[in-house]
Amino acid sequence: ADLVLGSATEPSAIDPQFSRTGNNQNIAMQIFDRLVQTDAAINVEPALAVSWTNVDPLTWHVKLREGVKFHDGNPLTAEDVIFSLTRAKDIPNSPAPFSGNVASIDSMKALDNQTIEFKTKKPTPDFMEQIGFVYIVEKKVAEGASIEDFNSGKAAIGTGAYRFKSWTPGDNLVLTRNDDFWGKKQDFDNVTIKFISNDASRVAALRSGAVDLIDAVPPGDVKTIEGISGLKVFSIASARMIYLALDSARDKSPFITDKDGKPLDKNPLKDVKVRTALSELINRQLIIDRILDGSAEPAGQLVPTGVAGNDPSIAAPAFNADNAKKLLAEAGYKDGFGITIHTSNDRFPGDAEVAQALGQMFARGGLKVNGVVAQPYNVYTKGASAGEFSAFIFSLGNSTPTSATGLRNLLMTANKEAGTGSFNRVKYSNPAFDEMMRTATAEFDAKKRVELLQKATKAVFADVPVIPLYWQKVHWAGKANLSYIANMTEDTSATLAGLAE
Amino acid sequence: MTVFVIRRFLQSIAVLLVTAIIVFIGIYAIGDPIEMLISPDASPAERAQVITSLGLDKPLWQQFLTFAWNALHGDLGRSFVFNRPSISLIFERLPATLELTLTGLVFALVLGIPLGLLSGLKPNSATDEAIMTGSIFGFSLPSFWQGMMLIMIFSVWLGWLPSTGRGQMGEFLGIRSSLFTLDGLAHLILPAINLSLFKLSLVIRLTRTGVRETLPLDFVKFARAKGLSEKRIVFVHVFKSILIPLITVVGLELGSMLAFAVVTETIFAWPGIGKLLIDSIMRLDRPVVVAYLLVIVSLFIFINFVVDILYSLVDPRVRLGDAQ
Amino acid sequence: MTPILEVKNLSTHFMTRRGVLKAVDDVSFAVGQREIVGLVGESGSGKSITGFSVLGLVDPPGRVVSGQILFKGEDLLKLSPAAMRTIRGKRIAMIFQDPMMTLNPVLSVATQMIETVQAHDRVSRAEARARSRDALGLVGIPSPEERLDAYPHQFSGGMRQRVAIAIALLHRPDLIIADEPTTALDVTIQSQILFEIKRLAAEFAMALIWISHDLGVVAALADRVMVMYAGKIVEAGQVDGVLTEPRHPYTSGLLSAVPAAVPRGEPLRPIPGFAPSPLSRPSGCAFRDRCGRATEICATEPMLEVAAGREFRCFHPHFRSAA
Amino acid sequence: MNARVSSFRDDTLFGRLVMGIAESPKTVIAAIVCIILLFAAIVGPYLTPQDPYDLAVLDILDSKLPPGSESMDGLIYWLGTDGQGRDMFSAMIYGLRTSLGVGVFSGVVALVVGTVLGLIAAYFGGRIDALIMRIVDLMLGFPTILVALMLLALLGQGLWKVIFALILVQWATFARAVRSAALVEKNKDYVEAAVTLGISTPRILIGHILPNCLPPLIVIGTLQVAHAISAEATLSFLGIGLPITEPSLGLLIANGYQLLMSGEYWISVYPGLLLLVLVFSINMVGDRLREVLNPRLGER
Amino acid sequence: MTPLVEAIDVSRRFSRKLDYAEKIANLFGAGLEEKTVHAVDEVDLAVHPGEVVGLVGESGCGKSTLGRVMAGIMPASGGEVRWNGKPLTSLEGEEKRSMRLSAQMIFQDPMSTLNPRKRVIDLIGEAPRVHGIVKGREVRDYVASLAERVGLDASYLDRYPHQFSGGQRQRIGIARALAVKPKLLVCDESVAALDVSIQAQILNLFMDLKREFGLTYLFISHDLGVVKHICDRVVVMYLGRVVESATPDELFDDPKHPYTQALIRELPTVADRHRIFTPIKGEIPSPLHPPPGCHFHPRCPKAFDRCRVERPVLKQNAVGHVSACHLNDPTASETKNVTAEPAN
Ligand SMILES: Nc1ncnc2c1ncn2[C@@H]1O[C@H](COP(=O)(O)OP(=O)(O)OP(=O)(O)O)[C@@H](O)[C@H]1O
Ligand SMILES: Nc1ncnc2c1ncn2[C@@H]1O[C@H](COP(=O)(O)OP(=O)(O)OP(=O)(O)O)[C@@H](O)[C@H]1O
Ligand SMILES: [Mg+2]
Ligand SMILES: [Mg+2]
Repeated sequence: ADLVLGSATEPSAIDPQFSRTGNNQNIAMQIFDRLVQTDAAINVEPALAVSWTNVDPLTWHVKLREGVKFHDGNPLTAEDVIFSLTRAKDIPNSPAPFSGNVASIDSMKALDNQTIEFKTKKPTPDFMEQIGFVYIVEKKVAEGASIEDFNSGKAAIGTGAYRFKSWTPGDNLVLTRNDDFWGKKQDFDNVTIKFISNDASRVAALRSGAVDLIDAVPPGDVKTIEGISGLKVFSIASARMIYLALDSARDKSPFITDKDGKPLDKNPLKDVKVRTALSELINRQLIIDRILDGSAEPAGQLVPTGVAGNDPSIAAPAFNADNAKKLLAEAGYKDGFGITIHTSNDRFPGDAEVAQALGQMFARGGLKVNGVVAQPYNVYTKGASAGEFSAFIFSLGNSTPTSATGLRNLLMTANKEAGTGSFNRVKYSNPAFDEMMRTATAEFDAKKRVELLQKATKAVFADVPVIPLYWQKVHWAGKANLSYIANMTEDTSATLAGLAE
Repeated sequence: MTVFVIRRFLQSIAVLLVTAIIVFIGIYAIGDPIEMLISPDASPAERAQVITSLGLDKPLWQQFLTFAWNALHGDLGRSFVFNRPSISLIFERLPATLELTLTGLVFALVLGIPLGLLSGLKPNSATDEAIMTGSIFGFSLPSFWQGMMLIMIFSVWLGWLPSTGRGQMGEFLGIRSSLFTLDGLAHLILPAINLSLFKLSLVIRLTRTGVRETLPLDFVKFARAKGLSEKRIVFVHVFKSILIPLITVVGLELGSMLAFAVVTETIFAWPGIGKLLIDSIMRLDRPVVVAYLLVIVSLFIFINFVVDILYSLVDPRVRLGDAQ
Repeated sequence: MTPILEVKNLSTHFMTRRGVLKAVDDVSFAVGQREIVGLVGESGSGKSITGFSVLGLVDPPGRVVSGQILFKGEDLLKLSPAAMRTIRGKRIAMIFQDPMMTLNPVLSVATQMIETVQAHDRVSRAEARARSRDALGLVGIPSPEERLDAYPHQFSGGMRQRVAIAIALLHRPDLIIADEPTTALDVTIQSQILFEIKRLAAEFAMALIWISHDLGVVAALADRVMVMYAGKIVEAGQVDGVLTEPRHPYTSGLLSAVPAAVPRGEPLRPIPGFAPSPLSRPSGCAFRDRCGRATEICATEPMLEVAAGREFRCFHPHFRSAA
Repeated sequence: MNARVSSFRDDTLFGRLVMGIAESPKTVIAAIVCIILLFAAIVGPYLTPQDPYDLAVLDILDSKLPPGSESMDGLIYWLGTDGQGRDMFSAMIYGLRTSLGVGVFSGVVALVVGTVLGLIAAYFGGRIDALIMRIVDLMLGFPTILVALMLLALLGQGLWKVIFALILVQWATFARAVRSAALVEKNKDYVEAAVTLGISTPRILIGHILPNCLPPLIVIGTLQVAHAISAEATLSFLGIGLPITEPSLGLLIANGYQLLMSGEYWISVYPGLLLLVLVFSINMVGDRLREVLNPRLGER
Repeated sequence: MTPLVEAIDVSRRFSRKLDYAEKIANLFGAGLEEKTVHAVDEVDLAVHPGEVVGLVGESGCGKSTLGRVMAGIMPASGGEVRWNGKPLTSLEGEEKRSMRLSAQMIFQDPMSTLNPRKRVIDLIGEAPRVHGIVKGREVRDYVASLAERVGLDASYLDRYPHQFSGGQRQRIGIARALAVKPKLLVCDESVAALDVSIQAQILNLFMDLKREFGLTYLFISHDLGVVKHICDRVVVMYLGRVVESATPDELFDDPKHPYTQALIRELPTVADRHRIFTPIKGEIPSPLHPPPGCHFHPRCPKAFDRCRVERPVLKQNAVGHVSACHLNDPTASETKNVTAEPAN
């Protein structure tokens, strides 16, 4: 059988190490493999590596899978892996390099054809989660190959479930089944991935039968598609948290005014009571039902249930207008204050609508909403990063097996040298939390690490560093005779599709 | 001649220079490419690495000078996103857009001129009313809406025509194009219609107006007095007189169709430069945007150059160098 | 002699917003074979419109409202458009008054001539071109072969006029309606054209309606002359008669207005007063306000009097004794 | 004599226009529709049951209600509500205001600017022509989206910025169209006659040449108004147009069009119809004006 | 006395420059060349205040062009035009504007010089209004009175040009020129399209204006009868050059140049009925390739060898009578009988 897949995104290159962004990885994961991979709930599974052991805090032994062959028939060797991991950090002009993934490697040595010994610069408990996600290319082929060689297919030789056949940028990518694949045999002989970025067009393409399966189904269309016989929707709540960031660190905030719209020289958002109040003014379920057509789960922390680091004891804050008003009054803002909500409008489904709904809810809660400003992401991020906004909506997708990376990037104090807080746009700083995170990430024992992360999560969200809104649900839709593994990492890949029994 | 070409050429260089400067400043003003490129969980170190490797750490003027110097040597830079020469990205996709645009334009002309003539020759008749009313639909609704309707009607409900992508390509005289296969043509129809509806209305209306304005002129009467057939009067005497506005508009519209095929290409997932452009703008892929604009502006300059030549061919009174 | 063109009671009116403008009002005349008829008269009296009416080329809002136009016995007003087309340019040709506006500015002279040839005769382009060139030569355009490819605006007014004449001559029609064709020409060229026209008219048995203000030209060229005033023909007859012994006071007024009628430098003697506005013409003789001989009776419509080859509409005509 | 003169006093240009429109019944209807819509746009805020721009009066509980539904507080939504619970009728009247403002204003300003520059380019030729036309080349090459985005980034969001962006991208079209027509006209003898009479160049350009360039200009102009309205819609659709809390007709259409297929037709269809009617009547009137302005055609 | 306007050695060439397309064609060897028409070729002509100078000549010989150049509408390509003794090119500002208004032209082709989208009231009234000759409210009366003078009914003022007959249009042109109260009127075939009565009326008007306001005329016409009647001096042009100039009496009684002689011979009059025309034989030369020597020689019955090579200069034959013909050159007169070709 053949599969025609309509995808919202398209890759910028076939070289799997060129860019770490999702659109490239979606393609790479079908042609290439990594040492480890994740399942639908982002749990680590062995892939090209079958086992790994931590000999001492600085030494790791990784055992490769036997009998794995590249598409050109050559067997996978330790040399290929070492080459790939070396290559990962010096891809010229890579916009999103894998260099962070291999940054902790001090040295690599092939113990035999199937075993590699790694030395790290410092103890790295999540070492496998770092190097494990780098795609492995064949040394003989990739050495000296240019990006064009990959794009044309000459160097696009991997160990993955599908072989690369052709790529017409902007139009489609064609794959054929790799019959020598080490893993589960794929159901499809040929796979064509059509790039259809417009949501409505993608849905129309499915409905007209031009494609068999589509990704990123707009929430508003889910019901309609479900109602069409012969079509089916595959959904999952992803690990992407949508949140409202609050400018809580500065003494004055640009878009905070008094009731009359005059700038306020105090910043109410510094007060945790105010932040809690804002959070409680939001009726998350209502937003989910009305704006997102049910396509989300209310969130009260970074990662959803099922992802390591989630603390089941933290519930999504309940809508409680009375308490919120009380809190506001306690903080000295009985009559509220003026606020402007900023948002992107092309980043994730419903971003602008959600912002408006938040505006409505704040207004009902007694705040003066001076405006809801929606901008395209490219303009928006600049303002957001530059601290030009007071309250703004962002999302953070967690694609790693634990919440550690997300917490580190989003909530730890911004510090270039330490590499923490790289997306901490509001410059939130909580030394106690930082310390808890440091201990957690240094912990080798997996179970303990998760517990420490939960503790840190609990501590930090009590301070409302950002207001978590919901975890977005993602949907795929396809013909009824297909199956698809909906996954939290939002991957679209033919390897996840199959013929339904 | 040489003087003229040199003059135009120098002017064009100036225009292109200004274009490049505007884009540089514009993109700089819009946002930071790094934010758009970097993966969501990148570390500060990775970030710094990317900034240096793309040369974004240098001051803007320095980036511009580097660009200008390379441009002089025929290198318009490499795409941030694709890491490929931006010019080759553009030329790779230009054929698809050209194919779409030219088909749309031909469609607009082949249908628009006869309809315009028909309605201009029989003003206020039922035919005229029908054509004029119909043509209003061509431009009163935004084209993304029209495009969606076309897809809904012809692909989803009727199932007659494919709605996405470019279809199979055939080769003819060494040119690869989807015009040469049935499947390719089928894929082309809807987007071409979508793209041409506005121009179609414009052509109809301009033609009609031209006819209405020209018919009462004395030379038409004289042509009648010579016993010319109505056909010749309409197709030679009247038609040639209305060519100037038509040529202008066709020139303008050819360019703007090329430049603004964005919406159509997005909706119909047509792998052309419009789509590339909007993606590049949205991702702030400056080298591609600059190269694209340089190409399109050059194209406009060229089209306008051709249009100027056509003026003097069509109307001998234009550009008559009368003083010595 | 059977007339080649016979116009009976022709009226052409313009339905303007401000009322009906009777540009041609109950006009009857006939043109015999090979006959050259001069048509003179007040500017704005309807001479051109009469010509257009014959060819069925009156622009809206104008319309031939009544009458008959018999060309070789056939009523042109009843012909189908297709049949009319075979007559226009081929059997009846017209030379328009305003030479700049009659040639299409965006087509070369060659195109405009060749198409005229080919509209009626199945001939090759080369032959059509040769004929066009000969016609241009006939009207005295220097180096016709070269000038053929020029565009109208590259010609002087007189040359354009000659091109228009050449186009009319292309098919050697039975009748040419020439609307002031030589006004823009100098006398030497005019002579040449008049000479050629006269020769061609004789040679190809063409009849001619020659609309002109130049009484001298009409006198020299025409066999018969008709005088129009305010939409009506007020006098008609042999040239010798009308121009020597005018019956109608308007005709005599015209004759005494020519510069030659007074000594050099003296004030000329125009007819006093104005022609009435064609929208609000008084009933009766339209000339009566300007006429020294007018009496009460002129308020009624004067009948056409026909006597000895002369026709006129006047209650008080000049006679030899009276002049 | 004077009596006769004064009896034609009604025959002014304005009189002609009014008469010309009055003579064609369908144009009368179109003109009336135009006026009604204009009126609705102007007094909109007093007509609507709801202020659709005020977030405090909206309620998402009322979102996507079909036409005729009753709101929580008893108001009937005759045309339904949009995704934010806005009364569609109110939103459309407000949106009409914005769309008309954007379309007509940007169209008219672009027309004026483009016309003046086009005339100047054609009339003076040479360097001035080259300069203006090269700027035109440049402007034509710049995609609306990029211009709008740059302005958004430089000036921030808002109605005037969108209008400004649309003016920037539209004037070049007019300039080029006018220039082409004026190139033909300027060689005509009446221009020479006017020069002889010592009439100043601006007067010749505006008073003599321009009227003869009008026919294609009116066609392009009326179309361009429609185009500006949809361009604004497209910009809003792409997220670089007007503030989302103050939707224009185009934005309403854009917001609703994805929902068309899921049966929530009213969010897109009603504003679409209104836009259609608006553009339709503007064009009817424009077409008629052009005919009336031509002395050879108007006299009927 | 300084002439009101004076042309000194004025030339006007029209070169049809090749356009791009033709130039590109030439790159492929099309061999198109630039064509130059010498519409006016080294002409000297002075017009004194209050004088009526008639300009006659063959069609296409450059009369309109000379008229335009002298009225300051068209720049000369060679030589100099002086207005009240001052070179036109040296005039600036207010002086230039007032000169511009003082020299008016009535164009040959009435329809094309009337803006088709303006009504008569505006066509005539615009210039006086913008120049402050009349005030806004009085324009209509002013225009009406002008219209009346040229014999147009005041009820026509709100009409558009295409609604007029040829003669009526011509009168609009006349009224328009008169409206700015000029000093010099260049009348290009201004009365040709008029019936004789109106023509008489207009000519009377011209003469009245001359008498009342000292108006000066350059009167271009084919109608020798009219020229003879109103002009103080007649200038005959042939193919861009002046070939003869004299008072009407002199000229009509004793034309010196063979072309003038032909003109006068061919002049039709009412008295001459059914005449046989005897056109001048010979090829009419093209202004693109003017013949060498005397331009008239190919058509001249009396041409001889010298005429084919040497350009005759204007020589005085009598007081105020000049002509450019080798026959009138005393040195050549002996040879003339010898070499004169048999008249054909
Ligand atoms: N299109 C028109 N609309 C209204 N009236 C018109 C139109 N064309 C001509 N007329 C009027 O019809 C009358 C006759 O015009 P016509 O052109 O026949 O005059 P004419 O005798 O040829 O005059 P001339 O010798 O000046 O050319 C004039 O009063 C003129 O104003
Ligand atoms: N704009 C122009 N471009 C090229 N040639 C021109 C132009 N205007 C006039 N000519 C040429 O210049 C010559 C003189 O033209 P002009 O109009 O002055 O003649 P004219 O004496 O007025 O003739 P007519 O009596 O026929 O009006 C002609 O050969 C004409 O072809
Ligand atoms: Mg006439
Ligand atoms: Mg002339």
